Amino acid sequence: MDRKTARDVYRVMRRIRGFEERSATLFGENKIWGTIHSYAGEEAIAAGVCANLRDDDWITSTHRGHGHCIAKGADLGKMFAELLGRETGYCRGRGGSMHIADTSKGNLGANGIVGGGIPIATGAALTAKQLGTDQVAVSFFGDGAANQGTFHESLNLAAIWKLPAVYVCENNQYAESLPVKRAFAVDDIAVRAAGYGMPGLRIDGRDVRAVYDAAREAIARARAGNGPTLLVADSYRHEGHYYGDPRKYQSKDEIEGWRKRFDPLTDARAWIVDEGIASAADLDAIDREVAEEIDRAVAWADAGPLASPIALPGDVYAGD
Amino acid sequence: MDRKTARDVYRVMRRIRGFEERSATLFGENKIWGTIHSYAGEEAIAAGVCANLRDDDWITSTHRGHGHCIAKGADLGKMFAELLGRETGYCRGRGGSMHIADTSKGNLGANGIVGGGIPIATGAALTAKQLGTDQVAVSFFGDGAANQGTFHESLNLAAIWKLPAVYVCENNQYAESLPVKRAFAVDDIAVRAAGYGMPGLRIDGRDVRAVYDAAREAIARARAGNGPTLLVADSYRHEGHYYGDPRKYQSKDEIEGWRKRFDPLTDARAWIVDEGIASAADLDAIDREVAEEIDRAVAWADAGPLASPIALPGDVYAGD
Amino acid sequence: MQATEARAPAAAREMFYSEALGDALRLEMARDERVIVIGEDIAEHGGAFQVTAGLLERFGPTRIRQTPISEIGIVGAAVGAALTGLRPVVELMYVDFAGLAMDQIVNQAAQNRFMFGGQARVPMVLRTQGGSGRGNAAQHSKSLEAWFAHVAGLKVVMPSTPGDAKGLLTAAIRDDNPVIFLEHKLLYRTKGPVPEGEHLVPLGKADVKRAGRDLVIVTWSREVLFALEAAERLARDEIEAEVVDARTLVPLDKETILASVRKTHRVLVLHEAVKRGGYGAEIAAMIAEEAFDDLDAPPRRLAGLETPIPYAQHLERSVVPQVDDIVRAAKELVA
Amino acid sequence: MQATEARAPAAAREMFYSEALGDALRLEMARDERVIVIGEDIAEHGGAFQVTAGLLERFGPTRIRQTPISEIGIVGAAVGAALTGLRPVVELMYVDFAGLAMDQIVNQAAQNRFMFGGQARVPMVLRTQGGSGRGNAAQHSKSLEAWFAHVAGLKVVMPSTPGDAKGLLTAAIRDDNPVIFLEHKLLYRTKGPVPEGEHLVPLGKADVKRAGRDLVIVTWSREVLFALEAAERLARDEIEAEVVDARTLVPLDKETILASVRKTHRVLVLHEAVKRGGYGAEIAAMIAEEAFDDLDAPPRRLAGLETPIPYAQHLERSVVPQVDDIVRAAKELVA
Ligand SMILES: Cc1ncc(C[n+]2csc(CCOP(=O)(O)OP(=O)(O)O)c2C)c(N)n1
Ligand SMILES: Cc1ncc(C[n+]2csc(CCOP(=O)(O)OP(=O)(O)O)c2C)c(N)n1
Ligand SMILES: [Mg+2]
Ligand SMILES: [Mg+2]
Repeated sequence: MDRKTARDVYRVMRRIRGFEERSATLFGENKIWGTIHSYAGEEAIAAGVCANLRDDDWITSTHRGHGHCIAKGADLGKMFAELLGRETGYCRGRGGSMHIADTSKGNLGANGIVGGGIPIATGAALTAKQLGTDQVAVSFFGDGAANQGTFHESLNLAAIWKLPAVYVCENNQYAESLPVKRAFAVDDIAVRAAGYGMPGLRIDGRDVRAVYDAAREAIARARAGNGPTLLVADSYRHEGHYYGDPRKYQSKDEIEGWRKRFDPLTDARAWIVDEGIASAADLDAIDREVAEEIDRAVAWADAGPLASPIALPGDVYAGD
Repeated sequence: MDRKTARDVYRVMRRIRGFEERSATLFGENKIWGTIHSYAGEEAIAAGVCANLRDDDWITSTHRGHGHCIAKGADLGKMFAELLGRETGYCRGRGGSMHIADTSKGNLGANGIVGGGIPIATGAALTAKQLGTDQVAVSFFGDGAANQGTFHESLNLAAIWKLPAVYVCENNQYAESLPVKRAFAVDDIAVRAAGYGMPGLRIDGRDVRAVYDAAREAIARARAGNGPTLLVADSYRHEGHYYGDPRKYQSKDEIEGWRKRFDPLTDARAWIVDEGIASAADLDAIDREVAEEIDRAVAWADAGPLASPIALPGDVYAGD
Repeated sequence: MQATEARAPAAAREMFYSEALGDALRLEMARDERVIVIGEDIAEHGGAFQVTAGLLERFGPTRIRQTPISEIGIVGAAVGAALTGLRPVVELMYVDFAGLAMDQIVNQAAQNRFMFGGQARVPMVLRTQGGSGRGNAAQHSKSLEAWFAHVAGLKVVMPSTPGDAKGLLTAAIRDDNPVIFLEHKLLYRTKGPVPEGEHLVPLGKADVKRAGRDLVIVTWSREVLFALEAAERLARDEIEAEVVDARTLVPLDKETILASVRKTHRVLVLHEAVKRGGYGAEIAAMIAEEAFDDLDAPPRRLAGLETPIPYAQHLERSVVPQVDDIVRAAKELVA
Repeated sequence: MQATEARAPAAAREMFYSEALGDALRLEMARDERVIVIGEDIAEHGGAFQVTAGLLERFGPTRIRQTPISEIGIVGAAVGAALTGLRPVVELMYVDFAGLAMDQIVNQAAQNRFMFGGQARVPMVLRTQGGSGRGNAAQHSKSLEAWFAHVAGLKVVMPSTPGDAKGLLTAAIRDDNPVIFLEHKLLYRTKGPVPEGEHLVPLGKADVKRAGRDLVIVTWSREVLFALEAAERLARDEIEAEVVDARTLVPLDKETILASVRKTHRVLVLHEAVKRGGYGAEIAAMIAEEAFDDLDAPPRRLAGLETPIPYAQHLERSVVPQVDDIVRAAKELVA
């Protein structure tokens, strides 16, 4: 990873963390409706993967989608506006957190169905192959999603068709309250790749460099027409499954221990400073800029008009 | 395999072959309605596996289900009666070929949904485990079914719960017109077992001894509480996908070559005679007995009354 | 099934709808070891809506069997378990996820008995919840009873009160058929009297939740509460609405519904699900067919707009019938 | 969409329904390279019902993309492809398998546009076939239009003639929404005139297939043929039945249906699907609601019995409406 990229991914990770922290606050203030799922702790995955993508590459995301959206270049104001139910939000208040999409940046949407985005990314990769472009499609999904039928069927299709797809499994140790240890009889989810005849790689999802390098190779491979790859990134979510999760299934010790041990931002700060890519003060400056950006974004979002009434059939059907 | 078992499995295979041949004739005479799928060529798999099962063990079967049904001990008369739409058929004419079940022998039914039986066998295995019996559930399914989501989800559940289940994939080289080579990017479907943390074994589905031995071990393992196994039996279907299939996707040479090369009955005859387990004349006698049994079964079926009218709600709902 | 209708027995206790359901599960599990619960997040977490809270401690992890996210695998395993001697209760977290498991529900569970010529029973309950009102948006807010009700071989239950929830769930667990048991996410935290101990409400019996002479509102699930509220408001204008809670959509209690129609001569069929092809159409068509001459006005439907459920709170409310909408429709109907 | 209704153009050719569908696919694939066909058995074999016969040779294996058996994977891939610039036509071999893919159809394809606030289009067609009559039994004979018609975001088409099949499939492929295109297994080998070259029948237009004054039979798919046959028999008894082929269930052409009801004052809604919760309920309820005073008799439904489809031929016929049943119901209705 070059120096500029290092600073860029740090900024992306900070934007994600900041977005999640502010969302938590807004949620606590009852300004956000519904349910939101924090990506805090997993920033290195989205940031490291998307740093290798172009605007015209596609991603599909999950219920825990804010991080992917930001890493793919979304505007924070439009994201907050969506959470606040504004007409100026990405989905005009119709979608909310679990459906934020930004097709202008190739983000085909967060998805409330666990595993629901995997076939969709596969289809996007099919488009690229069919039309002979060199676009790539990346599907982000959780460890839980890796036990869905859609995972199996999609990886097989991508493998036999040699599609330009990369499957990124974010193993954050839990699917809601179910620990991975109880959901799998294998230690390494990446071994499943062999069943489809594609490369599978387990990576450290805390280390954005490791993610970046693995993703770079997988994306290059896809772009060159050499088929799909499965990446499995070990990770940990700092928060509960959703804001408000009582986390009865975790001990305080576990939570605190992991949180400290497993913070991609702390980790990135350390090596960026260590390797002289930027000073602590430089990074602090980034942090401040991001904090200001978030303030501005929230203010902009808050000033937007409420989502307009549903218009039928136009809101539902195209061209009608 | 002991000598008695050898003769028994030979008889079972002959019964299956005879049943399929007679079904073809009846179908050609327009006596059988709907669609039937011949198991000819794959007899060694059902016979070899079911020789290790007790009447109170369960199986789930497929659209190509006659062989499993017979190997699990079904009465040929009731099977023919079902194909002929008689009240005396296993399903009282309501199910037909694709739904023949014989719960008295643990056969939970043929299944018209590719992959549909896999979770059901998994559930049967769960019953055994839950009630603390030592019953085992075996799911038969095709290579095509191994690309269904149900395969993936079920194998994972069985593995994490250590269920007494055995998954038997019959790789007969095709899913309808699609050759396995185009459906998988791996040569050996059994490698998928590793992704679930269960043993996976590829076996020669022509050789009933190989099937028997592998199944014996897998079933014993399941019965002992040591969890599930995936067996993948290489095989070939002698007939088209269904009676009447124009087989445009296969060359004459391929069909004739495989058929000769791959006949579990010829194969079994050879080693049974070679090893002095039975003489050719003994086997001829079995063949004759089976032929007579089939004649009797068809005659009995044909004499049965037509299926009685649908009674509602009683035919659909229990206890109503 | 021996079911005894116990409307207001001696000992009743105020409970949340979620607790009443948990109570039914607890009692049935204690009564019959073949009853097990299978689903996501049902163990330590107690279920997404806390219905199974406490059951893990009581019955242990094999009978409260928490699963990975594998909807078709889980439902299919329940079918197999039901075929072989268990009486599984599956918790599907949101009815919206039924699309993943529909094959096992319809092609297997609903049809096995019929296809096997009567050789099998599939005594299982699929508990799930639907409906809007929590900002969960289009993939977590649907009302899909119409899908299930159209499938021969399924029974379909939608309780509106804690008491009914307990009684109907008990009856569903004891039924030898696959029962789709549809809860509503906004009912879990409603309270009501619930008979203690064994309590059965038989499947296939509607309940007149309020008597009235001017029109009948036929409805179910959360809209029952809205209808009762609307009826109070209408009463102030001297319009007396009868409210029939269908409770069980399959089998449907036509008699109770038709009796109310014959009494009031005007009917409003009300539900949250999308109107187009909703189960209200079945009820309205049935009434039009069987009580045409008793009707003084066209049978009217009030139901969800033809749109996925939007996220924002004000939008969400705008697409499914609210109390105001019911009052307005009722007034038009009796005008 | 610019659609021109071409009822009887100069150049028409007798074709099978299956060929007419193939013709539409061939023309649309030649016209627009973004149109691809995805499905099982569609290549060398030409599709389970021979609709895609010859297309592999013409367009090659990437545009006639034969898949493994992975229904949700395939349908989901089509959704992703549609979102990103292709116009996929999926062939789902039997509508009964929709239960495997329903999540992608409903939670993704139907809702994406809405959920994304209009950012996306999902121009895809899901072609499949249903219905009984070939002894394929309960897992290969269902009629499931009611499921799809209930889903906001889908369009639903069910052609009964070769000409309509071609014209409606062309319109469906050019539509920017997910269209569920439901064929009938016993229509593939029926013949009729089909306009050559480009032929569009707009979605949302019913077709009066026979004029009559005494009652109107509203129906679709294979039952249109039965209704026409019944009408001929009724005519011998001087009962003139109008037959309206709904053709598109969503959007529904209410105007044409209501016009026929206002003219004949009696209506029989007819379909093969299970009556309970069938789409006939929607149409009957709509008529009861909007044309109550025009009706001289209750709106009547004739539809499939509440049972899975049995295997044996005599049983199979006994559970879905046959010509005799229609004649009988019509006579009762006008009596
Ligand atoms: C099909 C489906 N099943 C269940 C759920 C409920 N649910 C939402 S998130 C979640 C856990 C997902 O786990 P994982 O895939 O590991 O993602 P994570 O939340 O850990 O990021 C579950 C079960 C859902 N949304 N969709
Ligand atoms: C879910 C589903 N998809 C498609 C079909 C149509 N179909 C019937 S058999 C078959 C091929 C099955 O292949 P395989 O599993 O290898 O079994 P085989 O026929 O070779 O024994 C297909 C596609 C079906 N019955 N069910
Ligand atoms: Mg996770
Ligand atoms: Mg095969």
